[in-house]
Amino acid sequence: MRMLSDIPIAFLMIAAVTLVSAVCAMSLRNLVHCGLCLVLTFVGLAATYLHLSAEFVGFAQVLVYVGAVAILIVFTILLTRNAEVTLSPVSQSSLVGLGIAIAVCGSLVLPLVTSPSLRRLPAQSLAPDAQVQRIGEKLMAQYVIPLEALALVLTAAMIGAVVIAMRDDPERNDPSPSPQNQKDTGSVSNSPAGTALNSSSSTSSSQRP
Amino acid sequence: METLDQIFVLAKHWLVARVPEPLAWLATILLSIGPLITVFASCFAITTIVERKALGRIQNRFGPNRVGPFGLLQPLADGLKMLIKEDLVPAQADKVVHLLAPFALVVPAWLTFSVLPFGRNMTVIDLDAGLLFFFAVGASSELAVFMAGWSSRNKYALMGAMRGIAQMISYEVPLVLSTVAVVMSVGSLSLPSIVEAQSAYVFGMPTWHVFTPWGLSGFILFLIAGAAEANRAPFDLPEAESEIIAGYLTEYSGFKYALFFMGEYLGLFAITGMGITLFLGGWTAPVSFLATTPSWFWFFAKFGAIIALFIWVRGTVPRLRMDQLMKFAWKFLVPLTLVNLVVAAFWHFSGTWQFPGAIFARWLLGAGFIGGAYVTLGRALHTNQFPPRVYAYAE
Amino acid sequence: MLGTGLIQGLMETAKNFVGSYHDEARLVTVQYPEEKIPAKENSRNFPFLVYDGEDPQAGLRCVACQICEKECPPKCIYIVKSKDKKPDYTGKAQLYPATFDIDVSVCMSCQICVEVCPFDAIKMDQVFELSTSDRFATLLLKKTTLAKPNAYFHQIHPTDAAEIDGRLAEEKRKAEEKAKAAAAAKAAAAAAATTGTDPKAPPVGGAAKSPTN
Amino acid sequence: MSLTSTGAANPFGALSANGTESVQRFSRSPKPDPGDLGGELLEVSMGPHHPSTHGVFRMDVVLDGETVVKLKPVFGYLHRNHEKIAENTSYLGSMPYTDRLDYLCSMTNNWAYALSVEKLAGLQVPERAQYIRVITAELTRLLNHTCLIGFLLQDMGALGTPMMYAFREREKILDLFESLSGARMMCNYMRFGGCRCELPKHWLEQARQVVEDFPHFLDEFEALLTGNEILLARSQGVGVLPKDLAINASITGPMLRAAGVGYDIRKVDNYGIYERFEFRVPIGAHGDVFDRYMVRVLEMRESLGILRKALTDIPEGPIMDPKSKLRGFKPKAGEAYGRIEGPKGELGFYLISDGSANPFRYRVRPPSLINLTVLEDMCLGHNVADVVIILGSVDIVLGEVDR
Amino acid sequence: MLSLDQIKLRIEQAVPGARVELVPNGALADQASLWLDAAHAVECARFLRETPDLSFDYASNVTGVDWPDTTVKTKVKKVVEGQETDVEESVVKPGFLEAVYHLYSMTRKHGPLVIRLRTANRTDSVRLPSFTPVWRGAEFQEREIFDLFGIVFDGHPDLRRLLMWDGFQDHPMRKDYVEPDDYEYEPTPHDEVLEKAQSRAAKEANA
Repeated sequence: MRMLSDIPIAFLMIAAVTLVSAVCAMSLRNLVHCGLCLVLTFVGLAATYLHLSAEFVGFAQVLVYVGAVAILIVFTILLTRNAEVTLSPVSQSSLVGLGIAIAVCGSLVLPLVTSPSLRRLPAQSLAPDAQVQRIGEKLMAQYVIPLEALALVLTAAMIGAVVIAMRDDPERNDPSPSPQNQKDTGSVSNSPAGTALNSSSSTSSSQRP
Repeated sequence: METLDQIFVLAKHWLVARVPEPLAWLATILLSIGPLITVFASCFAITTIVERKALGRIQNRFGPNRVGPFGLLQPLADGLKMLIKEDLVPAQADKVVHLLAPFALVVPAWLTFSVLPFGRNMTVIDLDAGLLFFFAVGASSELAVFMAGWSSRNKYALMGAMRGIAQMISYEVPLVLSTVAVVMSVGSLSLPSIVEAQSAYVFGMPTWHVFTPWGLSGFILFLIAGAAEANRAPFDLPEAESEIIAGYLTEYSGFKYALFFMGEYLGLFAITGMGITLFLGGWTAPVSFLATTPSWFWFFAKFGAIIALFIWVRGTVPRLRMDQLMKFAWKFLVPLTLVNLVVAAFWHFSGTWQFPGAIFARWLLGAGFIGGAYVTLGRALHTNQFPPRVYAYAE
Repeated sequence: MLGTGLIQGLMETAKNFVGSYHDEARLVTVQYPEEKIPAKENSRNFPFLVYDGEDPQAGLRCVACQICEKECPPKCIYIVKSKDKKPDYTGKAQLYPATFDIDVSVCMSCQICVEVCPFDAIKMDQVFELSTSDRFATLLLKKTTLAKPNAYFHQIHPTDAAEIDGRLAEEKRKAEEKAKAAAAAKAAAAAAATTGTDPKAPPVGGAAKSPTN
Repeated sequence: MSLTSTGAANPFGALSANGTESVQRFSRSPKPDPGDLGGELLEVSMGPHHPSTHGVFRMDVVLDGETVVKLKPVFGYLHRNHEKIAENTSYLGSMPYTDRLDYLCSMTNNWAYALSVEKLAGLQVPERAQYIRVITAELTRLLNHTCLIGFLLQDMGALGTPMMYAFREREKILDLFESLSGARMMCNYMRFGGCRCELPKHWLEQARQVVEDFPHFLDEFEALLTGNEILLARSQGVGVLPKDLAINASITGPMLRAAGVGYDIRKVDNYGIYERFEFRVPIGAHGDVFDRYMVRVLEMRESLGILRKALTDIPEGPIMDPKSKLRGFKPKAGEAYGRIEGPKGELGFYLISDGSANPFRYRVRPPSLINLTVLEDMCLGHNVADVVIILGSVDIVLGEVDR
Repeated sequence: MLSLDQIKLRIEQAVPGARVELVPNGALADQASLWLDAAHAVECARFLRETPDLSFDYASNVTGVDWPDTTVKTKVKKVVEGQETDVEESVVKPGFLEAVYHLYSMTRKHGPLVIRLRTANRTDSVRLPSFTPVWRGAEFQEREIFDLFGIVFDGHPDLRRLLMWDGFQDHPMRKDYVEPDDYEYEPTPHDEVLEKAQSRAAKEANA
């Protein structure tokens, strides 16, 4: 067991999978495949957390990113017109993009490298530190205000989503254009069976040339 | 009795001790996973035959009774048939995703069993955040459904996948919320400690969570949401045969279909095992004088009872419609689980009440609150207010 | 209240579940190859040809009148008339079917051939285990397969068979009387004329057989 | 059974409150509005081997999400030109073919055809045969309605339990038919001017036993279904058929009565001897799937009343008109339309005779087909799941739809 | 219900110019029918539907009938070679297609009223007005007539084949329809189909 943890084979494997799938997520043609690779990236990240004995964060990563975010992404892709993108993978602005990517990466890596935490000795035992109960206590005591603020933002976002979704309904059910439609297309509009007949015949007439 | 209770644990230790030291870790892993897979795979086989026979009896038929004595070898025959069947993949299908989908369902389903305590000291990995692990892994089954539905290039499969994902996401909320009450009351996400918390006896009766107002309603809510999560009737819309053929399974055949089939049953078993662990005292015996009987026996006895309940319900009810399903989740189950949380908190804090008859007062208040919410929310579901109908006769 | 109807339904299915173990009326399945429901007297499946006496071909009641062939709605009967004649049960010389085929893969068991047959020669069988692996050859029943004794007819449709036997016996009796009368008259005429040298024997006797049973 | 039957309130509500609203919902302009989030429409071909189209029936459905915006039924997969076959065969030869129209209800098919030919040829049906016809027709109605409810629940996703119960009871009626006519489904029992054969011994007692047991079964069936919240939620407010449209579209049978029109040919035409029986015609007020279900249940209870009376009153006597003949049946030139209240609606046969042995024109008025006229109207704005149960509640048999 | 003569009179009063003819029925006196002329048929139909005391709101059975050309042999007295003799002369009576509607009233519970429409011939002039705008119940049945008999209904909202497939050419319910040889393509024990096909092929080869 010691040998395994001495040589970070596991870490290297996880990292490789994560990176490769991340690259695939960017470069594959098929959007759904991209989405699925992204899922793999998330899983790899979760595995990294687990490897660092951060159980809770790892599971939370899976639950939130694989269980919710990734599903949302693929669901969105599913509902779009075409999953196959015909654009060339390298566009004109790729150089600009590369520059931005390097800049972002640098700004993330630099503080990490200069961080004093790297020079700190690893704790004797990592597990007790990451205990769920302690996370909970910290969240509910020390970080209660950020937590509540986050909750508020998310609630606001949810209400916003609901409002957007609701506005769709009255437009769709707007009855005002339908009588016109019936008169315009109903070739048998003088039929006497009432509105229901009229509207149905409009459906059948609408598909005739 | 003690030995019988721990017989599997002792056997494992005995076997591991026989293995050379450098390979002991491998032996431990294999001896944990092997029995798990064997036991639940046979549970799957037994459940299929029992379900078919029980449904047959419910429908006044015999059910399968030709293969082997009383038809008990039917699962073997079915399995063999599935194995040797031609594996059809649609020409337009995304073949890689189509192939991976069943595995994406079955592997997480197996993983969920690793945190369930099947008996005293019988948990494969006692994770500190076991409950979280359970839901995290369980959530990835949605992905499998999506992969199956999308890769098949079939409209029915796509509709099935859309239904499936929407349903699973929606029902995950009440499912998790109903377990939060337990976590609140126990104060741990570790499943063995949740069972331990229910293992005491008062006057010879167990202190299972289901014997509290919030526990009872939580248990029922958990079962309902769990049935939806596992695509069981009346929430089997993603595979609604009469509407969308077989949903996301439409283009699957042979062994891949069998894997899917197994994955779904494993999901049901996982939900059942979790329900038992959280609310029915896990492996604890139902009365104190039986406490010395093997713990794993009680786990599987409860397991069988819950599965029977699922079969019974499946034999009785028709299927809901998609919008009704959603409405039921968001307008009924979620509010009710939230109310349940409040009641659980009330129960927790009123535990200190000392006056005579306190237990009745607590019960009355808790049950009244939940019952009131149930009736109110049930009424609120009558959005269109169809009155009871009276039928007239002509002339 | 929400859920009461569901619980009522669950009780109903539970009742049926338990009932299927002890209540005959609830578990109606018959385990087919081992058990069989006794055929009802009126049951019909495919037609067969009735013969009287011992010889299946000689005793066929069918006179190849081809009415059934004409009336058969799906046209599954195929008859070729014989070139010669043979006497029937009343002793009258009749044609007989040289070929009589029924294609039971076409037959729809409607019983119209039975109804229109003026000679009570074709009747409905109750055999239904006729499945074969060959659609064409084995399901085309020939005259030899179709011919079944009157005793068999009695066995499967006793009421019908008894009535028909009675009628046939009556007809035969009448025919015999008539033949006798004719013979007597002829003899009388011959005697009166005393010129006849070779009065033909009336076609009584011969292959005419009384119906068995 | 009390005078009225009630269903509990709908706990889930429906997608749309009534049919008109759903129709309006459809008739939005084909071009998407700028604010409209509606995506691509999905065209799905439901059938011809979809599990719940009751045979080889196809619906070309256009879906917006899961909402139906267009539905075109496609027929003819089981077309065998029954009418042409009948014009090339004798009058009698068509009788067994009528069994195969609506293969659940061969007795009523027989009766409708026999009735038309009797009108054409001016034959009288003896009293006893009339009673037998009523008994077999009402038994057929029981059989058809129980099976239909079973199928409907199957479409609703009830895993066959109601269907198996229905089939268990159907079995008893089929046994009666077998001992009477020799065949369970393809009875071919009635003849022009009467019935083919006399009732077997003890048949009336057996039939009485079946009729006595049936209410018990119906009670059980209703306990399982009528109060079931899921059934109520699924069926109430779904597939509403307005009264005017129902009349105008020539809808007949339980579907028409569920829409609130009390038109029952047994009452209107008084064919056979129906004027001797007291029975009521249940009508629905909403015209939705639940009403169609309940009207059928109530109709079965009325049929039981007719059966009880018929089984006690049946007289002795001949069962065939002596004038009728099997061979060489040639009615004089002319035409006749005869119709009966079949379990699925008005089943009529229109015959033109030119004096020969074969009908010059033979026409079946198929209630199953004509009741499908309004399928699209009922389905628009509803879900795919609703389409299936609406089709189930129409009660079609493809043998009759396609002929 | 009014008698057919009365209804005929009422229609003629209500719809000016309409030609209504009574067609007797040899078998069933009370099911005689009215023959409406195609030009005014829809108006007449609407009148029948909307007049309160008639209110034929229910078109029960709608069907087609094919009356093929008939050869009527009549004996005509002719002077042949100065002698008056009876000469048989065959006159071809042109056939026609017919649409028959059986109307009932659901509100007044009477019926049937049988009305017929006739085309001019069976070949090129086969158009009739559609009653679907008046009675929706005629929709599928008129489609079926169009399919099986080949009557084209003007004003039908969705006139497509109903039972046969779209690419099908002929009208199978017509009396002169010839079924194709490969009607039953599987060998039957008596090989009738094969013989038929061979004889047909031989005939075609000769021609």
